[in-house]
Amino acid sequence: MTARVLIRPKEGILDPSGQAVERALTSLGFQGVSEVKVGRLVELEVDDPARVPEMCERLLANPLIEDYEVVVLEDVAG
Amino acid sequence: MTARVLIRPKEGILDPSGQAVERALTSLGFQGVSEVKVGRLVELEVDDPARVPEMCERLLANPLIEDYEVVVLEDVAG
Amino acid sequence: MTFGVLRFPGSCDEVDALLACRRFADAELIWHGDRDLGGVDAVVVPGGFSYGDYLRAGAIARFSPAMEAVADFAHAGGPVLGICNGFQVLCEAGLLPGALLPNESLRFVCRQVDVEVVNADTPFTRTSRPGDVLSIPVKHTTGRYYAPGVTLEELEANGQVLLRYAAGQNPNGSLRNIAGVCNQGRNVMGLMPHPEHAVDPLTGSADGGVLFASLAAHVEALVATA
Amino acid sequence: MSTLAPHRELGLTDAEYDGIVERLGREPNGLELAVFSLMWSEHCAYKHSKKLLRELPTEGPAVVMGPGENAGAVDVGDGLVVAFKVESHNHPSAVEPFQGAATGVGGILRDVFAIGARPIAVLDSLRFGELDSERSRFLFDWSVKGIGHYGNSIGVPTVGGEVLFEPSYEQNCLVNAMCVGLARRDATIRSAASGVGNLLVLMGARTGRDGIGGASVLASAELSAEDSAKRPTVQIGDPFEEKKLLECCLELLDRGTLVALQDLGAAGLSSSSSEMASKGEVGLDIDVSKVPLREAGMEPFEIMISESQERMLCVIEPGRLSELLEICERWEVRANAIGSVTDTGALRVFDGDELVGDMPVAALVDDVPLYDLEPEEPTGRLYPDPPARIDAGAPVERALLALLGSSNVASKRFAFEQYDSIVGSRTVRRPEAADAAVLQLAGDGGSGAIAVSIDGNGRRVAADPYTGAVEAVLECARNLACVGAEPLGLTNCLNFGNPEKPHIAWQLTRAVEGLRDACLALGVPVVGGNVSLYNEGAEGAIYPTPIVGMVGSLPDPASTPVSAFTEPGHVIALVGPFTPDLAGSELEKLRGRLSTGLPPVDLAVQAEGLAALREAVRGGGLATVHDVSEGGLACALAESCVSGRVGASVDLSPLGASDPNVALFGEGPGGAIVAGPAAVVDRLPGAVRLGDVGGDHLQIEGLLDFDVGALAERFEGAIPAAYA
Ligand SMILES: Nc1ncnc2c1ncn2[C@@H]1O[C@H](COP(=O)(O)OP(=O)(O)O)[C@@H](O)[C@H]1O
Ligand SMILES: [Mg+2]
Repeated sequence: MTARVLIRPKEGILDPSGQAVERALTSLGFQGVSEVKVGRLVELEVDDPARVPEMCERLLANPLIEDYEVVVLEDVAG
Repeated sequence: MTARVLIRPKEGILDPSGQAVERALTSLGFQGVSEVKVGRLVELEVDDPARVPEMCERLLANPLIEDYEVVVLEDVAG
Repeated sequence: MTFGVLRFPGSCDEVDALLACRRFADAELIWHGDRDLGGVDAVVVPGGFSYGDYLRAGAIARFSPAMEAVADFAHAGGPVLGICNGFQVLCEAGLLPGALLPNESLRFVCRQVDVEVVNADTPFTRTSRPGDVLSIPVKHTTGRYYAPGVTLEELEANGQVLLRYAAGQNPNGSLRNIAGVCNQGRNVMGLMPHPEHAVDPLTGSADGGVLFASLAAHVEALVATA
Repeated sequence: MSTLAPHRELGLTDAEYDGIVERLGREPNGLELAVFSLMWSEHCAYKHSKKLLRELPTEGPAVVMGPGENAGAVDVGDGLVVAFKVESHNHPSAVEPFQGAATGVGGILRDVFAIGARPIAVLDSLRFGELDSERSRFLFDWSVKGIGHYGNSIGVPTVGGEVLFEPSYEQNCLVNAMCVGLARRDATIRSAASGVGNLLVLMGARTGRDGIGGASVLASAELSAEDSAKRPTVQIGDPFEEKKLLECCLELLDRGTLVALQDLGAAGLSSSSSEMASKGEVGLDIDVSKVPLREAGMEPFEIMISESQERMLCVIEPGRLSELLEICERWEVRANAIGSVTDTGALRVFDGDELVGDMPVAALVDDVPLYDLEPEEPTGRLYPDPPARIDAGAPVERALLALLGSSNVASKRFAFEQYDSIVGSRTVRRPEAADAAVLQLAGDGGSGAIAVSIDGNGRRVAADPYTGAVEAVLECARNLACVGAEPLGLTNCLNFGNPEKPHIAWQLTRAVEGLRDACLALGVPVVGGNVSLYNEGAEGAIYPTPIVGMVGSLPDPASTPVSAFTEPGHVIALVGPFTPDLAGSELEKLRGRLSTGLPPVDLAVQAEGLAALREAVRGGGLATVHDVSEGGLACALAESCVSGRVGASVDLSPLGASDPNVALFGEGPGGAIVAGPAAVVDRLPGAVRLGDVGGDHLQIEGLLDFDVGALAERFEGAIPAAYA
């Protein structure tokens, strides 16, 4: 099965990438853009999706600075 | 509205991060993990979600080496 | 007194660290796959890009067999110094508080900076005095020190902030200009500047020698009182 | 591949195709055609430049390896050799600057460790359009990030380089990278395959469809609107993989496990294997089914020409395979025996048991069609004048500020701070500290140090290809002399337009003559180099841009002067045969003109001047030495003030120039400013005393008076401002 992990910077921690993207979008002329956040995406095939949260805790995310969200996709065959 | 952009290395393009994570997960004892891909996640508030693909083409993704997917979330209030 | 310098796949500054240590004591390299630290008296976790720094700086190296041994060594009170990538590894391993985030500039920065000794009463700084200014280079992309507000207060209160960037010289946006911290037990320290690249005036400065000299003095003193 | 004349699609002419048929004695199959098209491309075969390059002097007492090996090497004494080479990655960088520049660095590093040398320094030479162009800002920014990414991650310091901005590079930027390595003389290895029955082992990354067609399509054709169609061929660099590969190869060499070693570059397995076979005058059998793949369903021809990065090929005796595999495993490096050395003189490609290609090695490598250039001196102007930025009548104060703030003269700190310049503990002079980077060898068992520099000024070569090329060599040698180093060898990269055009052929021919004459005059051998042709965009060819890299040695790194003025009271003087002129200068460019022709250079006088400067530096006691280059004497003085954050008072009247603009901003080879105690400076033969260091202003008697802080703001702020 395919698991998708969305990892984003924790609320309240300075996210210079997000800010830079927001500035760049605005200066490219895109109006009405705000709250840009840049994070990481990890996608993987796993036999046992129940173990993905543990993978996140141990390796994929650093809980001090990042939040994560696991989405299990039914064999989307990425 | 909140737009979520998932950016991943194009099929066939070398993904060194994905390889490194795959090896690390395996050596941590997680069995049955494969096809790990590491990409980027961009989330933003936009007035006009129809313009997000254009933002991807011009800035958020590098169309030479990355594919992107846009998901519009109805005011999930990130 | 013998320093052990870890070597991960992707380490870059391990030989520099080894040579810097050897100016003050014996030193040897420790292979990442070895669980046995070979009886060294102090461990240096060096700079570089362990495992390519893919995913997150230091995230993968912390799981190596040698790092498990280093954690045991640290828990038993052994002195451990993490430099740059080594600092990141020690934070990821939970041996030091906080985390290193991408520089505010989002760029790699290689620059000689002044850092001020905040606490000279530790195994890493004992040959310096509070307020001493050391000229040491930084070179990193992920060096912005972060810890939650309460943690920062605790660090300050406990004297765990050992080094601060001099006014106007913070190269990465670290909170409270923090350049180096230690754990509560004061036997584990991490810093972003590279003291191993500041041990010879010919290559820029010898101010970084303070850290190695302090560690050597610390271990000698332990041996003397043992 | 289309069925209509596929050889043409692959860039081969009809006559070349007939040549292949003749050499094979039959029609080539698809795989063979693909391999030939790459091996006979400009990039691999140097078909338009090989004859010309034979003119360059390649011999000298210090030469250990000359052109032909993966990198050149010179003896630096104490049983040590220094290997070095420069290479271009222009077209990949124009398409994808981050990966293009990164893989450029990765490629040149492999060339150096392929001969058994540990890379100890990288330098880069970059050319872009003007920084007011968004595209150029993007290309510069991401090329620098890419170079830093690779060099920093692999732990090789980037110690120097140069970057210039001219409209002619707007479409076709230049990204040249140079690597310098160090080896024990007895530990170097060559790439000649030998020993029938020995095994061919592929090490490193798995093979994907990276850069397929890259060598023939990306590197040897003009960039055009169809570039987007070539996009999927972008190669991705993985410095972590290369770091492991590097350490692994050096350990294998240290243990004497290998017979021969070769990197995989352009045209991948095809060129590396056939070149190894050609050098050893043997044949090779390769089984593509043994090559580990990253992607399913790759065709044999794709495996043969893939340009996947971070791979090396070696030859070993069969009995040592297990030893090799063990060492590779320890470094987590993949290794697979994929073939063997034969006495057939042919490169035979198998897919399992099936023979899918059989080509004489000589036809692939040695017996390649070479073309004579048809040079013709142009009658008209080739390049438009650059846009004017200041009036010809502008006061000298304005001119100085404009020059210091112009992207060519302004500080490149923005770039070099993104590079680790100190890892390895050899760097005694970092970027901007001196005119050349200085690397000590004490920790490697050597005495003294080496100095390295990379230089070239395409605009001056455009004005006068012969003299411009001479000046590139002189500039590089002068940068070495400023730190007291004597050149041991030279590498170069010839970045030019389409050589089939007569005026480009003329530029190339004249430039090579200039390089040759300058090398002969200085007694510096050319030990390697690279040629990048067809650098053209919709607006025409780039400025002809020969880039020169040099390695020199010096006895005592501790006494190396710096570019900065260091101490109030030091006396300032100008040394060397320097005749300033505005032709081809930065001031002329800002005024919106490009001259035709440069003042002639007396090479014998220049060679003497360089030797004298070197001896003066080696004599000791000089605190400051800085060469006069872009922006002339006034800019050189301003740079030394800004670097040292100290002023200077000088009087240029002893130089006797009648036009103050020429005295202040005129350019030309041969000049350097020096500063130190009066007793030291006054002793220098031919030194013209100009004034002293002190105060916080740069005062040029009767002409200029500026606060050093204001100069610093211009000099240091200009490039960051383009990104604000
Ligand atoms: N692209 C670059 N990469 C690294 N260092 C650079 C780069 N461009 C300039 N530098 C450094 O900046 C300093 C000044 O550069 P430049 O003005 O081009 O020197 P020069 O006039 O002697 O050729 C040198 O130390 C050079 O190595
Ligand atoms: Mg110069």
